[in-house]
Amino acid sequence: MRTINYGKAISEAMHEEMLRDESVFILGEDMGVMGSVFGLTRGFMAEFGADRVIDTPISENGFVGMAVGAAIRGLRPVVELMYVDFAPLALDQIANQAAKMRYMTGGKVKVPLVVRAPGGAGRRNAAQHSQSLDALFTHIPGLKVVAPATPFDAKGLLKSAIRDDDPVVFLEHKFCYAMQGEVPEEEYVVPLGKADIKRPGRDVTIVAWSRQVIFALEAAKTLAAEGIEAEVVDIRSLVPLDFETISASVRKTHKVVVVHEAIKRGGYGAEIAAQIMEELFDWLDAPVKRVAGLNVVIPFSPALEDAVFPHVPEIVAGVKEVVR
Amino acid sequence: MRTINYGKAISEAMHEEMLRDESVFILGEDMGVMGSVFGLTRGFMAEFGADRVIDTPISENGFVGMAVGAAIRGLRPVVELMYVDFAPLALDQIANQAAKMRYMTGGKVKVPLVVRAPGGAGRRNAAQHSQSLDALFTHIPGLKVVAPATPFDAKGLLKSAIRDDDPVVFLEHKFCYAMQGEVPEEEYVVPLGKADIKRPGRDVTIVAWSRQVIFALEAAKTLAAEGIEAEVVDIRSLVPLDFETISASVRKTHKVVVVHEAIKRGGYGAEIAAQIMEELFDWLDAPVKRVAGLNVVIPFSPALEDAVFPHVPEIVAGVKEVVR
Amino acid sequence: MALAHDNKAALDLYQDMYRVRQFDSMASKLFAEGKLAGNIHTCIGQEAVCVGACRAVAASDFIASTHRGHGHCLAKGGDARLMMAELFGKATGYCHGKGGSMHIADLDLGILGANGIVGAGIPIAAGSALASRIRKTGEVTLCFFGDAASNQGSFHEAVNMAAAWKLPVVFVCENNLYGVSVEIHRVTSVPDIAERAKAYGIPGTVADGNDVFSVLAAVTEAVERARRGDGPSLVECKTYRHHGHYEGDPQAYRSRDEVEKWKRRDPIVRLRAEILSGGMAGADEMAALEAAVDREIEAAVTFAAESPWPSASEATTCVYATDNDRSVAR
Amino acid sequence: MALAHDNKAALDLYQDMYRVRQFDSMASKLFAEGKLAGNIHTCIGQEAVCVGACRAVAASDFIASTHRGHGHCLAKGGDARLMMAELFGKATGYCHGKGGSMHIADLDLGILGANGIVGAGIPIAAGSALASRIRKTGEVTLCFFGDAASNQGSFHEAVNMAAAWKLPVVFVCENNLYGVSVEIHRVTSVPDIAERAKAYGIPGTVADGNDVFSVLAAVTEAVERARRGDGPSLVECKTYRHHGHYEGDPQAYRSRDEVEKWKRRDPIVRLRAEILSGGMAGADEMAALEAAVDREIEAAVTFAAESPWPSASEATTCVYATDNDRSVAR
Ligand SMILES: Cc1ncc(C[n+]2csc(CCOP(=O)(O)OP(=O)(O)O)c2C)c(N)n1
Ligand SMILES: Cc1ncc(C[n+]2csc(CCOP(=O)(O)OP(=O)(O)O)c2C)c(N)n1
Ligand SMILES: [Mg+2]
Ligand SMILES: [Mg+2]
Repeated sequence: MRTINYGKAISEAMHEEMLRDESVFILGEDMGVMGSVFGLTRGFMAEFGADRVIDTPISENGFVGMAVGAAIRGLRPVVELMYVDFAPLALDQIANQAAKMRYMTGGKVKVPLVVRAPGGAGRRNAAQHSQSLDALFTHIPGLKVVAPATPFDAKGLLKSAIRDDDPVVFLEHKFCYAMQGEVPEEEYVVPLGKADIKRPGRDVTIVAWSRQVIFALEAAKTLAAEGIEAEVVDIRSLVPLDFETISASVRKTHKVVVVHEAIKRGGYGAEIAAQIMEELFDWLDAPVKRVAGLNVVIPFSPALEDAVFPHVPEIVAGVKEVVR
Repeated sequence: MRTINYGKAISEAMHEEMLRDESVFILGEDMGVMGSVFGLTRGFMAEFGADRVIDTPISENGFVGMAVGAAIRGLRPVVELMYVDFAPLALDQIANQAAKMRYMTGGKVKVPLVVRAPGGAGRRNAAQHSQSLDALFTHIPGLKVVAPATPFDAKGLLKSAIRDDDPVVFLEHKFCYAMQGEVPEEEYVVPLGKADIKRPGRDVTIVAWSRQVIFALEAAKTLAAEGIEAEVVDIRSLVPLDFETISASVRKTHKVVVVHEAIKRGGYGAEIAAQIMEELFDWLDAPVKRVAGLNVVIPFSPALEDAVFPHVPEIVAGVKEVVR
Repeated sequence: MALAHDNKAALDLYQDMYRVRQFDSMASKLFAEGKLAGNIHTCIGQEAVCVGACRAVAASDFIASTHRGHGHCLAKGGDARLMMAELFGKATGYCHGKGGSMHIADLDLGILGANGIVGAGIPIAAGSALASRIRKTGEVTLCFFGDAASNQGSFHEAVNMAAAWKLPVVFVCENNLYGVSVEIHRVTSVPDIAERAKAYGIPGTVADGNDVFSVLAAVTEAVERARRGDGPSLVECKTYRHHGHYEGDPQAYRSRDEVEKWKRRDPIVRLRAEILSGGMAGADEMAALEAAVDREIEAAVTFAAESPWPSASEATTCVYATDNDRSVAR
Repeated sequence: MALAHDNKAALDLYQDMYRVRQFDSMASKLFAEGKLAGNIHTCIGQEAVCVGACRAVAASDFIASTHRGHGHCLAKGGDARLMMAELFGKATGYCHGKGGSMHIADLDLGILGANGIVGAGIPIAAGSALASRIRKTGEVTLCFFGDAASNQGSFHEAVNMAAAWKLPVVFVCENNLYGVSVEIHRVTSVPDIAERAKAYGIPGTVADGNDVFSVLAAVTEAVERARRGDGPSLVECKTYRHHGHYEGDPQAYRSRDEVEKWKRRDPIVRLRAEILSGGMAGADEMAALEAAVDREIEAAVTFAAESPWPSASEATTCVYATDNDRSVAR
C-alpha cells in the first residue's frame, strides 16, 4: 500500500469530502492563499474558489460562530483553529452554541461542524502554543471528540467527522504531521466511536490516543524484549468512547496503563481510569496507572520541555509498575 | 453564633477585604449601581466609589483581561462572571494569561486575581445559565479552584482567595445563596487547600463539594437511620486538593462515593476517583463510585431539569451500592 | 411613508405588534402568578422594532434572535401556542420544553434561534448570511441584538467579517438604553451605536424604534442593499423596555420619570392613534382585531397549560443525532 | 519636528533602532543556523515604531507587547543579554528560559509582557491603565498590537472600556499590512485601522511607521492627552516587516516587488541618511556607534551561549507562588 504522512492524509480527507459534497467548505486563518500554516490546504483555494476556502481575520470566536451559523443552515464547515491553544477564545461558540444547539431546540437544529485543532508539545512553541486541551471538550455534552494517531485513522476519521451531523472536535498532533503511514488510494472511512487495537498483547493494556500511541507502540517493543507483552488500545474517539474494546482488553490482561500528553489533573485519562474501576474492579490485578503530563505550564526551554510530558521511558516505567 | 446566608457571607468577605486592603477592587456586570444581580455588592459603590466598584460593559474577555492587567500591576481585582456559563468567553484570559503568567515569566509576574462565578442547575435557567464548569478550571495549571458549600466556608475561603498571590477561580452555587449558616462576627479565614469533614462516619466516605455537600449531609442522615454511618468530606478546594484528608477517611471506611453536580464525563470526580485508586487501591473494598450529573445539556423544563443532576436519593442509592 | 397609507399593511403591523404586546404581557402575568419558571425577558415597549424589521424581509429570509426574543419570533411567524408551551416547559413546545424562553428556534420559519449568551447570535447570523452567499440562494439574514451586546467582541468580529466580505446581513440594534442595570453611555463613549458602522465602512442609520414605519423604512433599505450584494448595514432602533430587565427586576437603576416619559411614547398607542386618526380603520374594527388576538393568546395559554410534560426519558435524547444512549452513558 | 534638530536625541533614536535591527538580525541568523528553537518573529523594518513610541513615554510608564516583541522590549530598556539568553532558553534569561521569545516581561522596566495570543495584550494594557487610574499614580500605558489583532474581539472590548472610562492608555497599531499571510484589506473593510477610533469617540491618527519622528510625534501627543486625563487614542503606524511572519516563512503570499519597494523605505537607512545629511553626526561617529551596538549584540550571544541551561527541577517551580510541590503533584 502507498505511504503518505498524517498531514497529507488530513489534506486528502478534506479534499475528497469537498469534491463529494458541495456543502463542505473550509474556513480559518491562512487557509486560503497560504494553504494553512501546516500546508494542509495548499492549492485548495485555486481549485474550489474563495467562497469555499476562506481566509478569516484573527477572530476565533467570530469565525467559529459563523461556522456554527452556516452549519445551522445546512452547510458543513470544516474550521481550523491554528493551534488548539486558541480554543479558549472560541469556546463559547463551541461549547455553549454548537454543542448545545440540538438539545436546546429539542432536535430542531443540527450543527454539522468540524473544528480541527492541532495541539501538542515538543516543538519549543512555549506555553500558549503547546497545550493538549482534549479535556476541555470531552466534558461538554453534545460534542464528539476525535484524536487520531496515524495517517490512516486521521483520514478515515476526518471523513466520518465531516459527514457526521453533530459537531466534532478533531484534535491533531503537530508532531504527527510528518509521520508516514499506509493509506489506501481507495475511499474508506473510519467510524467515530471505534477503538483500534494497534498491537495485541496479553500482559498489560496500554490505553492511549494521539501521539502517545506512537510512543506506546515503541514502549511495547522495548517491553517485549523484556518479556512483557503489552496490548496497545488506541481509542481514537474520546467521545463517544469505545469502552467495550477497552473492557475486553482489560478482562484479558487485568492491568492497565492510561497514557496521555495533556496534564494529568483532570485529563481524560482520569475518566477512563474511573470507568475501568467502576466497571472492571474485580478484573483488576493492580490499580489503573496514569502516565500523563505534569501539572505544569509548558516551558519553552529545550532543557525543560520534554521533561513535562510522557515519552517512551515513562510509559515503559509505568507499565513495569503495574506488571511487577 | 449569629446566622447569615451564603450570599451575605460572600458579600461580607468582599467588604472586609476592601476595607482591609486598598488594592482590592471589584469589577463586573451590574456590580455597581445594581449591587450585582444577586445583591452581593449592594451599597458598595456608594461606600467605596466608582473606581473600586466598577460596572463593566458586557465584555467578558475584555474585563477579565483588564483585571489580569490590573493584577499584574499589583492590584487585587475581584471580578464576577455573572454566570459561570459565560466563562468560556473569558477563558483565554483566565487559562492562557492569568494562569500561565507566573510560570511563563519565570516568576517575575504575579496575578493576584479572583474570578467569582455562580454556577449550578435547578433554577430553570436553561442550558446556557445552569452549568457547573469546575472541570474547565481544574485542568489548567496555575489556577486555584475553590467551591464552598456553607456560609462559613464561603466567607473564609473568599478572604483567603483575595489575599492569595495566584489567580483563584471561586465557584459559588446559586442555590446556596439563600442558605443560612453560622458565621462568626470576628475576623477569620479558611485556608485554601484544606478539606473539612462535615460529618464523621465509619462506614463509607462521601467526597463532595459545593451544593452537593448539603445533599450529602441529608443523605447521611437518611443512611444513618438505616445504620450506615457516612463520613462527609467537603473538599472545599479542588486545587490544591487536600488528598491527605480524603486518604485518612478512605483508610478508615474502605468505601468511597464521589458526588458532584457537573456532568460525569470528565468531571473532577473522575480525577479524585483515579487518585484514590492509584494510591489507596489496597484499602478499597469496592470500586470508587461516582454520583454525578448525566452527560447531557441542562434542560429547561421543570419536568426534566431535576432529573439530570444528583439529589439526595441518588446519593443514598450510590452509597448503598458500595456498602451492600 | 408609503406604507403608512396602505390600510391593510398598517393594520397588519398593528396586529403583529399587539400580538407581541399581549403575548409578553401574558407571560409577565403568568410569571407573577408563579405559573412560569426561569427567566422571562419581555419586549413590552419595543414591539415596533421586531415587527417593523421582520416586515422588511420575506418568509424565506432568516433572523437571529436574543434572550429578549419572543417578539422576534412572533413577528417572523412563530406560533404563539408552541411558544407559550415552550415557556411552560411542555412537550408540545417549540423545543419540547428542553430549551425554554431563551432557545426557541424554527428553521422552517427562518428563525435561527434565540440565544442566552449576549452577543453570540451575531456571528451565527453572519454565518447564516455566509451560507446564503455560498449557496447563492439570495436570502437576507436579520441579526437582532441589544445596545449592550454591541460591546461584545463577537459584535466586532462578526460585523467586520460581514463587512469585509459584503455578506447579506442586516444588523438591527435594539437600543433600549440599558444592559440590565447599566445605562449604555456609562460603558460606551459614542452617542449612537450606529456610529460604530464607521469602523467597518458600512452604512449606519438611526431609526425611531418606537415608530414602526421608521424601523420598517430603515430596515427595508438595508435589506435591499444586502440583497443587491452590497453588504451589511447597521440599523440602530432607539426604544425602551417598559418592564424590568427580567420579570421581577426591582429596577432601582432607573427613575420612574424616565419610564413614564417613554411610556408616553408607547409604539402601540401611537400606531393605534395614527390608524384611527388617519381613518385607516374604525374603532370597532380595531376592537375586533384586538379581541381576536386576545383570544389567540388565551388559546395559547390553554394549549400550553393543558399540554403534557415531556416524559422523563426525554432528558437524555437529542444530545446527538444518533447513538444518544451510548454517548450519554459515557 | 523639534526633536529632529536635537542631535543627541536623533542619535539616541538611531542607536535604539539599530540595536533592534541587529538583535533581530542576529536572532534570524541564529535561527537559520539551528541555534534557536521555536518561533522567532522579527520586527526588522518596523524599528521606527517601537523606538519612536517608547521614546514618547517615561521609564515609569508601561508597555504591553506582542508575539513580535523584541523591539518593544529593547526600546523600553530591555537588556539584550537577558533577552538573548531567553531566546536560547537559558537559566539566565528574563524568564529563566521558561517563557521564550513570546513571553518576556520585566515590570521594573515597565514591560508588562509579550504575548503569544494575538490581541490578548490589549485588555491587559487597558487594565494596567485602570490600575494607574485607581492608584492615581499617573503612568501611561502603551499598548502595541498588529493590524490583524485589531480584528480580535479583545481589541473592541478593551478600547471601548478604555474610551468610556478615559483611561490613560495609547493604542499603537503596527500596521505591517499582513497578519501572517492575510493582507489586511482582504479581511477588513476600512482603509485605515485608525478609522476604528470613531467607533469609540477617541482620536485616531495615522503615522508614517517608517519615520521615527512621525511616530514619536503622534505617540507623544497621545501620551500627553492620556496623561492629562483625556483618555486613550489610537495611533496607527504604517510599516512593513522585511522578513517573513516567522523565520522560515516562504512568504508565497506577497511579491518580491512589494518587499523591495518597502525595503527602499527602510526606516534605519532613512534616519541614518537624515543624520548624516543634516550634519548631526559624522560618518565616523556613526560607525563607532554601530560598532558599539554590534559588540553589545555579540556579547549578548556569547552570554547566552555560555549560560547554563535551567536545571530539570525548574520545570515544576513557579506554577504557584508557594506550595508548588503539592499543587503540581495533584
Ligand atoms: C455573555 C453574557 N453576559 C452576560 C449575560 C447576562 N445578561 C443577560 S441580558 C444582559 C443585558 C443585555 O443587554 P442588551 O444587549 O442591551 O439587551 P436588552 O436586555 O437590553 O434587550 C445581560 C448582561 C448573558 N446572558 N450573556
Ligand atoms: C489568538 C491567536 N490567533 C492566531 C494566532 C497565530 N498568529 C500569530 S501572529 C498572527 C498574525 C498577527 O498579525 P498582526 O496582529 O498583524 O501582527 P504581525 O504578526 O503582523 O506583527 C497569527 C495569526 C495567535 N498567536 N493567536
Ligand atoms: Mg439593552
Ligand atoms: Mg500585521
